[in-house]
Amino acid sequence: MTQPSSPTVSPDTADNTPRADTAIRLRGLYQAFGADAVALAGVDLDIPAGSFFTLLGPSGCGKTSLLRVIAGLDTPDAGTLHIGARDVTRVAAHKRNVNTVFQSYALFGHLDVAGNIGFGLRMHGHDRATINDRVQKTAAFIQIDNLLGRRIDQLSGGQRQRVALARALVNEPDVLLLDEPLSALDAGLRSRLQLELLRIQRRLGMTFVFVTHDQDEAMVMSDYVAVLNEGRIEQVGTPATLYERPANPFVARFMGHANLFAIRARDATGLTTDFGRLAGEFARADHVLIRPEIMTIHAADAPEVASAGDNVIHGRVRERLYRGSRMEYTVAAGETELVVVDDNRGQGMFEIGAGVALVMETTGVVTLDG
Amino acid sequence: MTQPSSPTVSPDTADNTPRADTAIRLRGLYQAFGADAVALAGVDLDIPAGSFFTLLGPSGCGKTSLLRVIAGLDTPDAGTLHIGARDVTRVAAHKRNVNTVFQSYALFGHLDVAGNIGFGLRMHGHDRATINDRVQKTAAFIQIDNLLGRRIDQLSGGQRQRVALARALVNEPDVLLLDEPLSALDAGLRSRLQLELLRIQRRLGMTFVFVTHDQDEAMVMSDYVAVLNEGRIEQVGTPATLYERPANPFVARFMGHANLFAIRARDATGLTTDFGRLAGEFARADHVLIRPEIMTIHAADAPEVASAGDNVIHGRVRERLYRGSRMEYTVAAGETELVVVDDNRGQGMFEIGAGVALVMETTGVVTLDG
Amino acid sequence: MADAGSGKTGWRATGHLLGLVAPGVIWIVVFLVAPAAYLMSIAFMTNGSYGLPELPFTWAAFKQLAGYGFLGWSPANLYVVGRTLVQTVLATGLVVVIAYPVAYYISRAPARLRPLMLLLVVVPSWTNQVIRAIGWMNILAPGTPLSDLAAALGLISPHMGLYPSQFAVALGLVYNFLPFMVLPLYAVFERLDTAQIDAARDLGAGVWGAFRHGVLPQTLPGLLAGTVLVAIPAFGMYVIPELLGGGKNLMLGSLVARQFAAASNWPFGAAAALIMILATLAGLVVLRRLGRRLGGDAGVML
Amino acid sequence: MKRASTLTLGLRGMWYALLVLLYAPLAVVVVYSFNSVNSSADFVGVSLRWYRALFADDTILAAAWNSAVLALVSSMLATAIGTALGYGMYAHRARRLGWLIWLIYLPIIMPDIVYGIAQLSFFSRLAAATQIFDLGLGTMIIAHVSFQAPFVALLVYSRLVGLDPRLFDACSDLYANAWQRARFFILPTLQPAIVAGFFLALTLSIDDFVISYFTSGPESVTLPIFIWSAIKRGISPEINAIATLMIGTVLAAAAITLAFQYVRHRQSGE
Amino acid sequence: AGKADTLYLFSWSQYMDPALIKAFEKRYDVDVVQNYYESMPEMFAKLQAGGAQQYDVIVPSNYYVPRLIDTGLIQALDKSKLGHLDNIAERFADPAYDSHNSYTVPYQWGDTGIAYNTDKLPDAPDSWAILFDPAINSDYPFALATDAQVVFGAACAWLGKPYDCTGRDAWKAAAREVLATKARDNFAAFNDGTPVLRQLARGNVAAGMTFNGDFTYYKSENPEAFKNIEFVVPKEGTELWVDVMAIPAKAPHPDLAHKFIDFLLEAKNGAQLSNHTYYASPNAAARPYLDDALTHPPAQPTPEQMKALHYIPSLSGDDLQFVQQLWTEVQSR
Ligand SMILES: Nc1ncnc2c1ncn2[C@@H]1O[C@H](COP(=O)(O)OP(=O)(O)OP(=O)(O)O)[C@@H](O)[C@H]1O
Ligand SMILES: Nc1ncnc2c1ncn2[C@@H]1O[C@H](COP(=O)(O)OP(=O)(O)OP(=O)(O)O)[C@@H](O)[C@H]1O
Ligand SMILES: NCCCCN
Ligand SMILES: [Mg+2]
Ligand SMILES: [Mg+2]
Repeated sequence: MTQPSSPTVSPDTADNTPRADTAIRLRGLYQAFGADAVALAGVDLDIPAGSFFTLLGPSGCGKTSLLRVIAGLDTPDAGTLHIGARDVTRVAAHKRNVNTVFQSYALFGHLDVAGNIGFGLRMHGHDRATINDRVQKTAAFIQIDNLLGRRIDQLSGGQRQRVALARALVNEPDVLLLDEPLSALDAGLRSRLQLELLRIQRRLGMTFVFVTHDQDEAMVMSDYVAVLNEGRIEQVGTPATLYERPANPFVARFMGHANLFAIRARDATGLTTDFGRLAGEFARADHVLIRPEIMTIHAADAPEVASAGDNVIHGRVRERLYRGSRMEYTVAAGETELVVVDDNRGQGMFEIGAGVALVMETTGVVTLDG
Repeated sequence: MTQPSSPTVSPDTADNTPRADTAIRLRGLYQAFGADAVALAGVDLDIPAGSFFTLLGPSGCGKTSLLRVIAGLDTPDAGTLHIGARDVTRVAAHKRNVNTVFQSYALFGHLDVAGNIGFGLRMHGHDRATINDRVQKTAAFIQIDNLLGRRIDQLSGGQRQRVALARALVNEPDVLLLDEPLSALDAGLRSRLQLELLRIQRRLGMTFVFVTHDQDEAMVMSDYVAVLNEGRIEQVGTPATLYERPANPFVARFMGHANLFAIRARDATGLTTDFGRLAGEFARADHVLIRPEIMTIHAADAPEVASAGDNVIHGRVRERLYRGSRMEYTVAAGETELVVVDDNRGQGMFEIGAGVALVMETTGVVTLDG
Repeated sequence: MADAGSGKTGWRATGHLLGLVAPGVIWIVVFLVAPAAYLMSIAFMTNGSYGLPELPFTWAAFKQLAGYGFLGWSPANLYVVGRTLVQTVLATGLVVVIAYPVAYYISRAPARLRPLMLLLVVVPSWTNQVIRAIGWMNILAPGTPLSDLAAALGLISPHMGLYPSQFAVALGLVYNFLPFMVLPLYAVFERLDTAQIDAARDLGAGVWGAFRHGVLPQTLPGLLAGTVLVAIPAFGMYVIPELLGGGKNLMLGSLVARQFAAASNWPFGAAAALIMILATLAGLVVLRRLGRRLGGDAGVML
Repeated sequence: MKRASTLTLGLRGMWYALLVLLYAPLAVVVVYSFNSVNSSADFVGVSLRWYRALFADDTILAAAWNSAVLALVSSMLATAIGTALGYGMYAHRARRLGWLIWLIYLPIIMPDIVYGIAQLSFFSRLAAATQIFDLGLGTMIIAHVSFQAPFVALLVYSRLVGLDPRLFDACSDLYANAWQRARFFILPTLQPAIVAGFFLALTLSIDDFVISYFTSGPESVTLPIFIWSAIKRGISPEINAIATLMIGTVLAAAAITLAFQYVRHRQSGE
Repeated sequence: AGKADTLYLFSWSQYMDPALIKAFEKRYDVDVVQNYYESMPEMFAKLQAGGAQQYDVIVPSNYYVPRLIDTGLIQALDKSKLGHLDNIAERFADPAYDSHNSYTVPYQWGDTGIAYNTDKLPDAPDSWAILFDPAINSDYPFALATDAQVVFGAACAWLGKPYDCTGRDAWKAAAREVLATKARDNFAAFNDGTPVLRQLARGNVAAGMTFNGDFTYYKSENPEAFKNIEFVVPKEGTELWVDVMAIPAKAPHPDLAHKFIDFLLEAKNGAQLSNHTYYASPNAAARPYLDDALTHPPAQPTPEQMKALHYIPSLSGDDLQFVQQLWTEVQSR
């Protein structure tokens, strides 16, 4: 569990740089629902203030449970939780300065848009004028001020998402929690709203804790990502760290790497794997990870292959998928298969069954344990 | 409306090569629901036997209407329809040798899996032994023979899809129609089932008419794609043809090209566009299309830029998205923006606001009318 | 305050639960379960010389119910049960036959007309059941056009009316319960998946096959819910047989009522009531089972 | 689609036939209430004499008053009790409350006649012993509430089950304490179900005859009981007149309901 | 409303002069609430089911008095509160059903006969044949009463036995006769005496069992509708009844109840009652004030008819159970 020192993705403008302090500090969080449903199995985590922080993991890994503990909707069985400097482990939800954007938004159907956005202020007993004013300002910021009089069922999915966001933001919480706010949307809307969410976070400089099970989404949006698995944190880091230096096979597979192989043997000159030998000097490890981008595909008898030196893998095209801008080949080599991507920059294609050679830059090869 | 002479993607094995004859011939199909809802506005189409043929288009363009006419579930207002050599325009659905896999599968909840698969055979009056036998064989082929006794509500989405497929295939139709059979599934399952469907089609050599509104899906799966728009066919061709040589801006945009620009002026040495000039000899046309893959991104002062010659576009990074294997940049140039993709092969990244140069291979630039 | 979403329990949660449900539970237990239990206990008491229950406990009332009385064995009670069952089945069947196409028709009507159409079906049941019976008494009495027509057709003897009669009872039951079948059927028709009809046709089914496999199975949950709402109250119906039947061919409800409201034999009446409840429960269990077997989700049924 | 027209025609015919079936009995009641003679075979002339008789009769006016009191009081009580019951069942649905459902189904499935007689025998015994459960408006209200409340509870419960459970979390997350949650979320959200429950209770009360009949006392005659005993005394046009007034009230209620539905529909927009 | 007290009167329908109620209300500044029944079994059931503590005055017929006393449903009268007891005619002073009028005071008396439509049944004899003989009425709807003993008595008389027949064989024979009659096509319904008159007027039935006074009352009220309706006292014998006033055991206002009974015992009030209902009065002192109509048939049967009139026997125990089972049987088949 490495905690990175600085984000790799820089923010939009200078004054919104993530603050150095910690917004949320979790220690030894444990939560179980009955004997065999352990949702959180001891979570330690520091979430830097002002960052876009993502909890990523497969379904049932404990993402929602963690978020609910932070929001105060559930009390953990063990462990402590600080928001800023304050220990809020036993503080009720409605007394925490944290707000949530729920998965399907959980907007109040009996209130109009303005009523929804102003709900938190109303509960805090603000007067009508203040509420109207702040609702108006927040709505304008999120660009939904023209919708304030609408009923919830008159809104589109994207509009609802914005209302849910405004309803949380208007309270100026220390931390905004977002539980898969995009998972119910179709692909087009989803990628538009990803961008919008990111821009809003950048402009406000507020800490966002974002939950998703989609690694692509996590990568596009986050300053930091924590990968969860079975109630534990597998790795924390920037998207690039997770993609390029996964700490273990679980993270590697979850980040979409198909070419992960157990190392059978290792000696001074290289490794033996399922697809054959790999020459070079590698650290002692269990697995080797070869990202598709570090390989190029060539005809078996192409001149580049001869000049490429040691690290060439020979194989046969088993399958190929045309994806417009690129072609995805599945190549059978040794006892296994590798996936390699070729961009369609005018060169020819390889037929299924054709013999090919994959040329690899050894510097891009990653070894990992676990 | 060009009809390609041969598929570019070759099939798995020799004997499943698409047959040269035409499975379905549509002429002048017209269908309206009331005065202003014209679903099919005159469709002429030949679907080659044995091909995986996809109808692609935005919602409401008439895909389902066309499929229903082929299935015989609706009768067209005008036009003719041949399946093989037979004119079936006025033949009732249950007398056509065509079967459909419906969007949400439309499985019969009151029958178990075996009952569903055997339904068509039962309606055709086959005896029990024949039905059992053929259901068993088809189920084995689709690898759901272990599910035969299950109730439909005990199946997962992917299993349902296979049952729906088996229910249609067991009748050995001349043509199998599939109406967005994958659109209800989540991304992971979807791409697995895409492959599976493709393999089944290849093994059977049957004509598949597949409907989708997802260009990625269409590209991955199809021998030929027909792009529909407002009840008309905009273009028919192989995926590569559509992607690389779209017939008009509608097709280009629908195939996911962001870099499409109107041509302002044209002279002997090049074109003037929104982002600036483009040198080279181009045919007279309205639009120019620059696919992201034909550009490479460089620092404004990089040596490659100086040596690249004329076709260099200077701009400034406006936005960038980290996608693991690649980085997607939006670059502001002239009065517009271009999208360019850089694969993450170890080189550095460009910060937002950085000045960059896009180097282009002019041979990849496409011009089009409309 | 217990969390509406959480499954955690504790003393405060228990207090919260009791605060909410206790009034309702106590009300029903004290004012319905206790009376019902008392009534059931009456069934096992001795009939006093003027019809009131007395100790000791005996089976006498059930013996009488089984047909054993001062006259030896008599099938009279079987007549009553048989008549009640026939009327129930007949009325339910007729209601289905009428409600099924009507519910379908409403579900296919333009969306803005549907609330009006449903309301038109339901409104008569907002009046009191006694008033609905009066209407039929007016229409079916001797000398009315309908009665004269029936007499002319030879369906009834001349000078007689269609009311009072078993026919009037059946008609009254159908009229009374029609809305209770239309509503659940409408609900299933409204979300009918027409793709299943297409699928059946696509797979070679003709009109009947498309209905049998594409429509009927989808509507079964509504059909069963409607049957529960119609058959069970029809089986226990009192007002309509009493008013439209002329009191000459008793049904179970009247048989029970008379033991308390006229003939005075409380234990016998209570025993008959017990049988009614058991028959109702049995019917409900059977229908629920059937519903589950036929794939309706549990929520559809009562 | 083009061939379905015979089917459509048949269905339309059936629909109109059904309307005749549904409304003919009511129409006949209305028409005969204006008949100047007491006969169901002949309609001799139009007259208001039965209405005059009606408004002159104290008993009928008292019965109308009793009906209104019974319906309104029982419906309000049942709505309060049923709403609490439905919400309690929902809020604690994680517990084993299956038995509660049977308690709620019991009044729904119990035949009216058994229901009424059970309460008659019970209350009359209780009254003989305690003098407090004398049959009358009180016992009628008690009886009505006992069968109305379960329906209200089911309506409220099904409304709650249809809600996103995260809405409750959203309340806490937006700083509402338990009371604020009840006041600003639960009650307003349940309002349509509560209103519907109240009207359902009202219709059930108005439709009931049997249970009222067996739990009524000398001074608690309601319109249906009055009409029933009038029928037992031989049907008369006066009864048609009372019935006509009740039908008129119901039709007015229906019109109002419909107007509300359309207004709501319009508000929710297309 | 607003009055000092309320008297709950539970009586046959169409059996009271509203003016008398008004007078009583006025004299004692009370309200009178009336409830009605159409038959003795109905009254008895209501009384058993809580009525005994809700009504102040009831008006049962002679044959139900012993069982009301037996079951403790009525209380002994406090004769000190009944100043006009002496007005009762001698014939009614010590009746068999209630010796020395310890529990009851006679109200009115009359007989049960047949009313029928002379247009539809022009040849009707003064006999139960109107109801029981298909040859007399083969086509027109007709009704029987709902009280077992009333109907069985009629069947007994028709079968040649006395109207007040007793014994299981007699009752079984009567039940068979009723069953056979019920099975006839033109049997319409079981209707009580007062309601059946309205059914007759409306044309719903052509014949039914009813009471002499009610018949006369309706006929005089509405001569047009009743012009074709006649009343006969069957020659085979029929019921003579005396209706009496009694106070339920737990009547809420026994004092007022006594006042009410005594009020009706007053000569003029007794006469006013009979003048209104057309039933004979058991009140000797009332005689001078009675209308002429009450001195001849049908209100006052001829001496010859008198001979054929019988009280219905008071039953209890197994005999009562037997008759009731038989009656349930008749209605169930
Ligand atoms: N109220 C509960 N009762 C019992 N088990 C629960 C409860 N809430 C969560 N769990 C269990 O705890 C584990 C973690 O659940 P959680 O909802 O946190 O997962 P998640 O990562 O949010 O999954 P998803 O992506 O599907 O939303 C799961 O195994 C789940 O079944
Ligand atoms: N039964 C119908 N009645 C009226 N209009 C219809 C009907 N069926 C289709 N249409 C109209 O015809 C046009 C084409 O519809 P169709 O269902 O074929 O589109 P589609 O391409 O399948 O869209 P989608 O991707 O949303 O399924 C649409 O404008 C639609 O509204
Ligand atoms: N209407 C009064 C009838 C009395 C019979 N005993
Ligand atoms: Mg979750
Ligand atoms: Mg479609």
